[in-house]
Amino acid sequence: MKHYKSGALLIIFTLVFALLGLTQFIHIDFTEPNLTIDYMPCLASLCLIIVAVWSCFAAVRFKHVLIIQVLTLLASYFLLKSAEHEASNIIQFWLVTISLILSANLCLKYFVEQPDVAVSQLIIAALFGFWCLYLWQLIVTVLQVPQVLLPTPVAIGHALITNTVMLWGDFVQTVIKSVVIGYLLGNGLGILSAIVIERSSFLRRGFLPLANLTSTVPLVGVAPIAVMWFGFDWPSKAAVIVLVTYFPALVSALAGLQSTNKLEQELMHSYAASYWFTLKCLRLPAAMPFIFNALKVNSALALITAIVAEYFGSPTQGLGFRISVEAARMHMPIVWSAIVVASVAGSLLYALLVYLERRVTFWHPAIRKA
Amino acid sequence: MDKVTLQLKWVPQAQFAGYYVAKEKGFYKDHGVDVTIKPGGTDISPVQVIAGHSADVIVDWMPDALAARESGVPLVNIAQIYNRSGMMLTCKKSSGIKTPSDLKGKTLGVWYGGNEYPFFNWMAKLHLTPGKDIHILKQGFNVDPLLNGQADCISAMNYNEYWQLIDAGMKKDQLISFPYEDEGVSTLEDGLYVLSPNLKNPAFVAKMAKFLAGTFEGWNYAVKHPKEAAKIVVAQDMSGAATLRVQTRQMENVAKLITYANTDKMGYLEPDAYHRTIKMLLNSGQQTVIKKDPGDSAMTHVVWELAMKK
Amino acid sequence: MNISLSLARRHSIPMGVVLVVFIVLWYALAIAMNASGVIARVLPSDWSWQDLLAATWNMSRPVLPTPHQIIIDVYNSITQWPVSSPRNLLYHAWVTASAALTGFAMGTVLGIVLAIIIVHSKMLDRALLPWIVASQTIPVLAIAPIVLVILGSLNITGLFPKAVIAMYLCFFPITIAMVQGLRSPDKMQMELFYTYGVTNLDTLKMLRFPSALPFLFPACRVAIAAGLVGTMVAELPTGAQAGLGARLLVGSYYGNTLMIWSALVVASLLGLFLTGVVSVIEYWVMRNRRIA
Amino acid sequence: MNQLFQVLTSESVAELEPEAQSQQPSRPVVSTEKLNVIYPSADQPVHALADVDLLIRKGEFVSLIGPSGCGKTTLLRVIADLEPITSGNVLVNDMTPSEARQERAYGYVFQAATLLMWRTVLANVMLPLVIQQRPEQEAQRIAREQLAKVGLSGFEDKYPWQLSGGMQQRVSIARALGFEPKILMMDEPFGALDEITRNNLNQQLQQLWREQQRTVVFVTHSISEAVYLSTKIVVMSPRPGRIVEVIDSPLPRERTAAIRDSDEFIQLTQRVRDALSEGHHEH
Amino acid sequence: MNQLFQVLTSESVAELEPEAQSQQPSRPVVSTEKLNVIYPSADQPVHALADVDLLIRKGEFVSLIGPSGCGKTTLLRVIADLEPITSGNVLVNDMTPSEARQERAYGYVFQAATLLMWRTVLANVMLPLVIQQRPEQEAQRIAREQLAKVGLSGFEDKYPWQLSGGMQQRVSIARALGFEPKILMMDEPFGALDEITRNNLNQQLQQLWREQQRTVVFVTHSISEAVYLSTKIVVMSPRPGRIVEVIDSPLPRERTAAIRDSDEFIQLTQRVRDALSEGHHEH
Ligand SMILES: Nc1ncnc2c1ncn2[C@@H]1O[C@H](COP(=O)(O)OP(=O)(O)OP(=O)(O)O)[C@@H](O)[C@H]1O
Ligand SMILES: Nc1ncnc2c1ncn2[C@@H]1O[C@H](COP(=O)(O)OP(=O)(O)OP(=O)(O)O)[C@@H](O)[C@H]1O
Ligand SMILES: Cc1ncc(C[n+]2csc(CCO)c2C)c(N)n1
Ligand SMILES: [Mg+2]
Ligand SMILES: [Mg+2]
Repeated sequence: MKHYKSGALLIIFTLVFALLGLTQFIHIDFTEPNLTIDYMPCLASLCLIIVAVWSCFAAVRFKHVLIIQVLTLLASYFLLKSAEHEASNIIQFWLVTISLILSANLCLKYFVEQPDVAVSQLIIAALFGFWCLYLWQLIVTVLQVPQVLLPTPVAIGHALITNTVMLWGDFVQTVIKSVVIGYLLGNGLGILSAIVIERSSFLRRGFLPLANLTSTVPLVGVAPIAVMWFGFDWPSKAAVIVLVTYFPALVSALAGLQSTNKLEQELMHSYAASYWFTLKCLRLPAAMPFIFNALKVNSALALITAIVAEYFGSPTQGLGFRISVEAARMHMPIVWSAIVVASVAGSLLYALLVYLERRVTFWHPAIRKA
Repeated sequence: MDKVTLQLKWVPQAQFAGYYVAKEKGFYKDHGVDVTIKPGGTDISPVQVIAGHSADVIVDWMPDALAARESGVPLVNIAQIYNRSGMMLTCKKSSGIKTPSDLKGKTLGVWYGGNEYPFFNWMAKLHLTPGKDIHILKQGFNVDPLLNGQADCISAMNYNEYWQLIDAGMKKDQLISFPYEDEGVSTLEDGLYVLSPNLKNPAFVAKMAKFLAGTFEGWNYAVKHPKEAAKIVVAQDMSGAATLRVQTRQMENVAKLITYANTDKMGYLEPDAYHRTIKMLLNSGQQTVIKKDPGDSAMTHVVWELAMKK
Repeated sequence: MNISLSLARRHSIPMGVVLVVFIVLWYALAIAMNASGVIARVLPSDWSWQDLLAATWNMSRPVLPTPHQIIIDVYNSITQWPVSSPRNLLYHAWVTASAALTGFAMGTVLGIVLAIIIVHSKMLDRALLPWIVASQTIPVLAIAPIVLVILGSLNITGLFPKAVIAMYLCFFPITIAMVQGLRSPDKMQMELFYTYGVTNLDTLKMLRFPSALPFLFPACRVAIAAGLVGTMVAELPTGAQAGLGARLLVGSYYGNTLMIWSALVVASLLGLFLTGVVSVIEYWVMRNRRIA
Repeated sequence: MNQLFQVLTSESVAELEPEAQSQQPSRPVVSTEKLNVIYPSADQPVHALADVDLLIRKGEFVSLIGPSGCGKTTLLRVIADLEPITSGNVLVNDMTPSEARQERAYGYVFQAATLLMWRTVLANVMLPLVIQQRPEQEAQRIAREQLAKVGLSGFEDKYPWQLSGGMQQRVSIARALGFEPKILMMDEPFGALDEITRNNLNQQLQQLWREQQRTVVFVTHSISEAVYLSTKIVVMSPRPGRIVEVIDSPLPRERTAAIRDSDEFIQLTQRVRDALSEGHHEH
Repeated sequence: MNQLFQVLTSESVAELEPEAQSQQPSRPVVSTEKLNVIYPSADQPVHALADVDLLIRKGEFVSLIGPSGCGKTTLLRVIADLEPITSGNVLVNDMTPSEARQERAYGYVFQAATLLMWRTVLANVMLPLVIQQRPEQEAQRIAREQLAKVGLSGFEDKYPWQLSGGMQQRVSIARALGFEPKILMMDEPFGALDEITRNNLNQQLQQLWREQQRTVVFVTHSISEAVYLSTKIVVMSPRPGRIVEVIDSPLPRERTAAIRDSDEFIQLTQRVRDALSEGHHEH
């Protein structure tokens, strides 16, 4: 009975809204004997009603959740189809939409209760993203938002497919050249400096407060200057990225190197271990969680910085270039497809780092627990 | 009093002096309109603004406006302020460029953001393929690439960037410029555009006519009194970067582009110029600006005629 | 207070040395970077090296301005114009700060609310968190004009759209830190409250939130700095309206490097000031907690 | 009316004469029947408690003792509704543990003091009272009283980190006593302290318990602690966790420091040790 | 030649006949003379050790016992060159502590196990051997041997956090023993464990010490632990930290579990307790 309780309210609301929506789509015109029906929304509400009724009885099994999910998807398809023609009966339309959202929510809830965490985590995030995109599509179509303001996800997807070659070139220019090089250099230098500075308390005391101060400086502001100094191609972007990522890497790595507790240091001291051995076997491993934190923060920062820097001057390629140029040409789907490329690249980099972090700092309590 | 919102394309500068003058000197009020002037910026597209119904009328360049039409924003030109184009390519003489054919193998700074179409048209005419024969940079809206030796030529407006180079210490004889007007690739610059569905509404047309009348009066005044116009513009600049000397000079140069000022053809869009621009955009090299000839649908004289009657 | 004083004393000499080295390097770099431009455009044909030094350090359109030029420029702009004038950098700092603070306030509220929701709902924890992370990989500068136009079409203009961009950057560190913080009470503390038979709200109020405070404040410092960047980025596309971002852009537009650097310096000072304010609030709120 | 009177007198008699009470069994507070707790696990489920039958009466001081991992903590947590049971029955005051928890029947003292760093000592002790929405004034009064009882008057406005470990633990005891829970549960409350402080606290706890007539369930590793404090010692053994022996203490309710040297004490200690090692060798 | 022979035989005799050794004093390993340690402090310096004179001979098992804050840890740390001294003299094997440390004379076992979480149990035990640049093969062999001795064979490839607290502490003991330090220093190594595991480990430690003939300096809070393990018990008292009494144990070197019930054991326990409370009341 537990699964029933958790979604009971949702199920009831789904049913009520779907029923309300359904009845309203059948217009009975008393002056004329024949009745007209908006078929698509009717089918949508029917699907939703089935979902709601089924949910009352279905156990939390993968099979059942799948069936419910498929029905909900069907409903969403019908709804979108009717929106494309015209949403004649706007209030009823939104009633069905709300019940659709509720049953989508229901599906997600069921997935959460799945025992296999790793799989359900992926499915839930993906489904949630899907529903957000769906609602975006729906709202933009129904409210007839001009394409130059906000394109639909379908248009963006289309632009993504038709401009693959161009976007690939931009990706190479921005991500492979500017970001990867700047990111590796910035973080590498930051970590190396941390190791150097850590040895000298004088440098540590002199540098650390200043390095900390830089976190309050809007460093992207140097982008126009970097373009002036390092030219229009990727070196200027890489330079800004180095600057932006250097200090967080330095500060975190330093904190990490100093995070070993006194006992561990004294243990090494009592063994008369050399500095390099202590660094290799104690300080660096202990610093890894901190370093990975900086790497993760920096990954998003590097990408955004590269794109900002391209606004101030670039060769005729690059994601930032594409976004600004196509925005001016009012090709918003292309703009958004470039944004998609950028954030997919960023998310993948982030995911890669999370994966590496799990491998490298497997011993850390926060990761052990998960 | 009718309310009108005008979206400019760029930061407050003498390029837009006429509108500011009309507002400050009360010409708009005299004609019974209350005008709000929204300054623009690098990435504020007036087209987006008007599509989002945040402006009634925008200042735009014709290539940009026609491209927007194809993206589904039905812009129509109701008046053309600038009869001549101020855009040009300015090169360092030391790079050895004397004629357009010398551009081969050089690095050229180009303004994007809707301003790149005439350039590509020109290159197509010269049979220079971007990326192969010439190297192109997306130039920011400043002249540093030329000063720092990063480009051999840069895009410049003859009323603005050219003088920035001079202010930076370059001598006139160190520079050579190729005005697009002379190269036969000029397109129509600052014009006033509205959404065509609005024109079906007579009240809107009347309102716009009043607005045009005020605008023309403002421009006529600005052309005659460049110093005063510059003062008004500087007062409008919230960034505190505009200076009187620069803006006065810009106003004087802008005046040369408005050849119809203080005539009864002020603001009149010559159909010939309109069609010439369209023809150029239809075959501007690899960069397709517009694919379909809009015919006469992107222009109207209705509002202008109504304005001139007053 | 005593501790921070002795801390300052311990740090002042090393910091001073590092700063001096930094400034010397700066001046040296200024010579190197400005020399070619100076030789080409400023100096007469027969120049000595003293002329070169003087010229490179006082160039009017330098590639790299020197510290004293920047300081003088900032000082002049602050002292020679009334605070309400667009030529006074304090005016621009205020414009930026007000949007950044509004955005920061909205971002903090949003961040905390999101964190509370995530901590209490297993579903949203899994559904929302990955997308919150992904949202931060969307380039702000790209969406800033879009946001400005969309909000503009809803008749929302002025400070608020900038604040929305700032909020977009602010809420993330706060959400992440608060999720961590709200989960930081150890199992025993949670069980203690459980044995009292308490509601979720009470646990939130009396246990989770106070435990999250040490996480919240550092995140606030990060967030307010991010909010400042967000506001400045939002000011770029709007061009020549007021604000430090606009100064940056206009400086770039007029090729006025000094203007860019001054804006950057004032932005840094503003960032310092704002994080300082957060730190003071933190000190005040946390004065009764153990100093780690 | 007559009945009521009888009840009243019998209760007050019990309070006045603790000796009498230990003879005549008072009503059960906790009773478990065939209690099983199995922790599911990837490789092999852990049988933490197997067929545990336990009866705790009102006013008893029950110690759970046994080697590491024998399920002492688990048993305590089951009673306090912190752990679900796999099979069997648990009744607390004739309710389920969950209901008893909702009725705020438990005061739980953990191994560490679990004080809230941001609250003063007084505010910490007031915490459960505030949650029960007692009036501020009353809560303060009770908290001060309890603090006085554990010898911490004058420390009300200090913060937990300004106290030593032993003092912190006393604060947490005061907190658990303050809202007069029907059952006081303590899981190795003195595990982290040194012997001398520990003996001190044992003595104070003994006194408090005697004065206030609470039912206490107490987990410890220390045989002498268990013997010194308890009226009933439950010896457990691991894998699977079960009760080996329940030893009723022959010692008087009131225990002085001197009692540690008495023969009875030493005998009882030995008996507990035997029971323990028996459980240890069994498997 | 003759001399050398004599030395060799006398050493081997000592090893074969532990009894004989305890009679005939072997050479001093640690000696302190008028040792003072004062911790500077903002308000008032803490006199952690005052005029401590201590002699530890080869093969002895010395326990330091005393109330919290009496300077046990400080004394241990001074010997191990972890703390600078304010005045006085310390000699370890006729060297300064720092030289002795460079010669890797110390194995130090802290209260917490201090294992590196990112190394397997085996790699943790190999750590000091790797530092001494022993060949990989040999280091592995020794580590496995030591792990077997503390009863952890089969756990070589586990990570520290996969073991219980007691097992972790045993790993850290194996680590300290592995590189055959001349002196084994242990600061409350069993403080975190329960009585039964603790007794077990005590027994194992006793056995190891007997077999390997190490010199051990051991800090503890538990009187019975000190009595059970030591050949010499150093009772300390605080403010300022100093030695109250040094008690030589009359118990035989080999100690079984049964010894805990012997009269000698109980007497010795009482003696230590008296010494302790004397130190406690003195100030
Ligand atoms: N959450 C859990 N999941 C799986 N096994 C558990 C869990 N909690 C306890 N156990 C196991 O259950 C058994 C009993 O544990 P419990 O904590 O009750 O022992 P204990 O007697 O309190 O031991 P200790 O004296 O060490 O505190 C142990 O074998 C333990 O490993
Ligand atoms: N780093 C330090 N700075 C200042 N005072 C210290 C420091 N370390 C120890 N002390 C003080 O020195 C005295 C002796 O401390 P020490 O740690 O040696 O005691 P201990 O006998 O080991 O106590 P415990 O049984 O609690 O571990 C204590 O009063 C302590 O407060
Ligand atoms: C209507 C109009 N359209 C486009 C531009 C863009 N543009 C062309 S040149 C230049 C630099 C300023 O002179 C800029 C921004 C403009 N200014 N006005
Ligand atoms: Mg336990
Ligand atoms: Mg100690």
